[in-house]
Amino acid sequence: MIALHRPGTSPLHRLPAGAKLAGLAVLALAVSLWPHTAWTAAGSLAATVALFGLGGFAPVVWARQVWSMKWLVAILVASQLLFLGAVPALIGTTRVVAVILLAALVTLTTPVGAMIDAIEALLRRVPGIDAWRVSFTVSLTIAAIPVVAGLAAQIREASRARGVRLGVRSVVTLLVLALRHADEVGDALTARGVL
Amino acid sequence: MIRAEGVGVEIDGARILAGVTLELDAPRVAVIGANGSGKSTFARTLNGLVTPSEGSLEVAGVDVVRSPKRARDAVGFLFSNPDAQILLPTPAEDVGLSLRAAGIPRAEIPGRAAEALARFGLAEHADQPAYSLSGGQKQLLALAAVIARGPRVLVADEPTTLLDLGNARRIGDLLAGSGTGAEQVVIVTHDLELAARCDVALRFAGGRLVDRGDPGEVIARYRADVA
Amino acid sequence: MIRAEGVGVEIDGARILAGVTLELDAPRVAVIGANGSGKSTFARTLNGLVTPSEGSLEVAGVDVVRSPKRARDAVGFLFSNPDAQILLPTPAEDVGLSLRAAGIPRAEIPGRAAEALARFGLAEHADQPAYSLSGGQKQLLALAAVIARGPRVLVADEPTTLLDLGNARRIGDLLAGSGTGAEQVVIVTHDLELAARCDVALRFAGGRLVDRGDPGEVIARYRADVA
Amino acid sequence: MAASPDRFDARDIARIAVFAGIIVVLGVVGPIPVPGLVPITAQTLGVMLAGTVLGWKRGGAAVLVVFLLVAVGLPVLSGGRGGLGAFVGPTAGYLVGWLPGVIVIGLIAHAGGRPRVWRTIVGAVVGGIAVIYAVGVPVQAAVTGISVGEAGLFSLAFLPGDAIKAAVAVVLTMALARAYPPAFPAVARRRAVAV
Ligand SMILES: Nc1ncnc2c1ncn2[C@@H]1O[C@H](COP(=O)(O)OP(=O)(O)OP(=O)(O)O)[C@@H](O)[C@H]1O
Ligand SMILES: Nc1ncnc2c1ncn2[C@@H]1O[C@H](COP(=O)(O)OP(=O)(O)OP(=O)(O)O)[C@@H](O)[C@H]1O
Ligand SMILES: O=C(O)CCCC[C@@H]1SC[C@@H]2NC(=O)N[C@@H]21
Ligand SMILES: [Mg+2]
Ligand SMILES: [Mg+2]
Repeated sequence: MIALHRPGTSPLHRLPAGAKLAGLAVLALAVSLWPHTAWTAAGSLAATVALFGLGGFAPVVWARQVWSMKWLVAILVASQLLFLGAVPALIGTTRVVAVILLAALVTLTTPVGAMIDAIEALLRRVPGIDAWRVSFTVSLTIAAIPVVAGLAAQIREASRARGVRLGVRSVVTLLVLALRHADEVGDALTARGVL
Repeated sequence: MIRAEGVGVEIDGARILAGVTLELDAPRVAVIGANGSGKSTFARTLNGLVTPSEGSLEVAGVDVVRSPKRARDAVGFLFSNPDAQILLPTPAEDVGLSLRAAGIPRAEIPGRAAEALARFGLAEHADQPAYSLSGGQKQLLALAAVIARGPRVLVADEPTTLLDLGNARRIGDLLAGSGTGAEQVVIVTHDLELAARCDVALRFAGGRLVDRGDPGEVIARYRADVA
Repeated sequence: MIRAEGVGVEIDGARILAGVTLELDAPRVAVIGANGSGKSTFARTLNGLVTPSEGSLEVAGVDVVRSPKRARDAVGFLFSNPDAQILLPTPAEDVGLSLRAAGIPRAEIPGRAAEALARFGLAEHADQPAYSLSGGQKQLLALAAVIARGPRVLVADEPTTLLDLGNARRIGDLLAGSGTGAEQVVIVTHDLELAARCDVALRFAGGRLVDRGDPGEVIARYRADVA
Repeated sequence: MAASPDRFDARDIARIAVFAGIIVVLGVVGPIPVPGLVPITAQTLGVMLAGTVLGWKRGGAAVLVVFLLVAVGLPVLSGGRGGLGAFVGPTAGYLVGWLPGVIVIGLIAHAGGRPRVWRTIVGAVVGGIAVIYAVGVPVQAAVTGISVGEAGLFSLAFLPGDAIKAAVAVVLTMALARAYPPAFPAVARRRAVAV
């Protein structure tokens, strides 16, 4: 699986993941709750776009993010135009887009491993939670995804080879195979003394 | 009858098979070679699961590149992992699925399925959940389901990996004998004893057909190369 | 050293293993027998994956019934399906997991993992996604991960099923040789050539230990019974 | 994942990881690519199945693991989306609603041991539709600034698809109970898997 992270050496890339998560929380809340005028809304979007520059990204990167939200933006605008009027629609849409872009920027500049570590560190402060087990389960899942995808591909191939169409029934076959795989993995975890 | 002319396969820009040219009418064909040498890929082209990116390929009189659907009707395929091939919850349903695809009228299916299972010694397991069959029984079921459609050519990709001596011999006898009803059987296998029972052997290495001929001789050369 | 005294296993009221009594100190033990004869179940009792419902069992000086956790530390287990055994996304992480379970300090893990992978020729694949390894490489990785914990006894359940001649020989050499560092290796296998390379062979049938002794002789009697 | 006396064992963790994998894979194999504010996705089918098959605890854990995968920046949502942006946009409520949704499904569907048709139906409809909308609609309203009633109108677009998914989830769950009885905890407790 290709992570959404984009490697780089910018100041944003070098910032610890925990700091970025905290910064995102603060900024997202501020942008969301601030009683915006058209100007402050546009200002927050402009600032966000400037942060992409600080991350060493060409404008095409954030432009692509916005483009991937095109339907979302269209419907945001349409619904707010319909129910709220032109200026609020503009302000609301700008604000939402800015927050989403901010969040995407954190994801773009932070490797999956660093993010897992940051979340593990965060969870370690929560009493009653075994942070290692949580992050271990996440890693186990990352390893399981291609296996499950492989099982789905096998089923597709087998039905093609046999000249049959299963439709949604193939999900039962997938569940059986995947759960048996899970039980084998459970045995391996036990055998290896991991849990 | 298999006729390949410069068949090559490229997946995601990676060359997996190249320049396979052959003409085979031997009834039993063994395919051997190292892990990753392209055996399964070659086997898959035979019934249109993988489309050659170049060359021409004809199996049982069907042009596989042009009519992959017709090729799949004529060519049965047995996967090495029977779990992946058993698609429905019970043996009876699973064989019934093949019979339906072969156009057998609904009313006849239960009876025909029971017959097919009985031929493979699975009569008493017809309604048992398929997952609980033993490895050997699963492999037999997978074979029963493929044969139920009456394919003219049967391709089996490592059909005996999980089997004990007795079951391996049983499946081997079926494939190498005439019990399958297919005109031609292609067996991909690491089991060189099974390969030795075929009429001709092909050996792949690095995506190319590097040896072919009498199974005993092809196997001896393979053993020598590995040692 | 394995010492079993009247070991039996019952699951869901079904008797799967019965009256297994033996004392083994041969360094290499082969376990053979038909599909469903109880080989895997026996192998699983050895490291506490399955708890005997009766009898006593001691492996490497650990009472498996009373201290299954200590038994698992002393006994490594290699499954036939490497996909189920490779738990983490990359080889380095996966071997690291075993090292962590063995109590190696965090800081030493990356170095020790790299070493372990290098020993099995996987150095350059350390950070490649594990699912993209070939079958043989996966099996080598699974073995590396098991051995990383330094088990005194190693149990391998059909470790060569998906492998070609070369890879099977490589894994076989490792298991039958001293490359694993284990005092005792138990190999469950349908590959009778591999079984023949052990010091002693056990044969199971219908959940009972029916034959034991010199591998050549045990295999010959097995072949005769099947034919 | 809490360190309670009945904490998850190796087999539970393996099933949680693999089921999270199934939810992810369903985002790839079965999405109905209707461009819109919130994608119509087969992943909600996976969420329903996590509840009916694994029960509230392990099903809930599987959904939480999917959230973590999203948060660390893996493209595990339908259409290859992911990253922190999924938690801050107008669709975030639907996504977050998966958690209470799967818990309610599990509680209802597993109320009496073996899976039963009617209980599974009620669970899938109440947990898989009502609860998810109950979180998704207000969040959509809050983020976009329209009223809850207006946001509710938008959610109607998913209703046909979700109703079909609920029906499919019920059929698949019953088929799985027949095809692989150890899938269900009540049965699995007594019986290990034959390999
Ligand atoms: N879809 C694919 N994408 C990329 N590479 C592939 C794909 N399928 C196969 N390969 C590669 O092509 C090569 C040949 O694969 P193939 O499965 O045909 O080998 P094989 O001879 O059947 O091996 P084995 O004995 O292990 O089954 C391998 O190196 C494999 O990694
Ligand atoms: N958890 C279980 N519940 C019920 N039956 C089981 C279970 N595990 C194994 N069995 C049954 O016990 C018997 C012995 O199984 P086992 O896996 O030990 O055989 P095996 O000798 O390893 O066979 P193979 O060569 O096919 O791997 C089989 O009939 C199997 O169906
Ligand atoms: O992919 C995401 O960002 C989360 C999607 C949430 C999808 C919601 S859940 C209820 C409704 N039914 C669908 O098929 N899609 C939406
Ligand atoms: Mg192959
Ligand atoms: Mg076995």
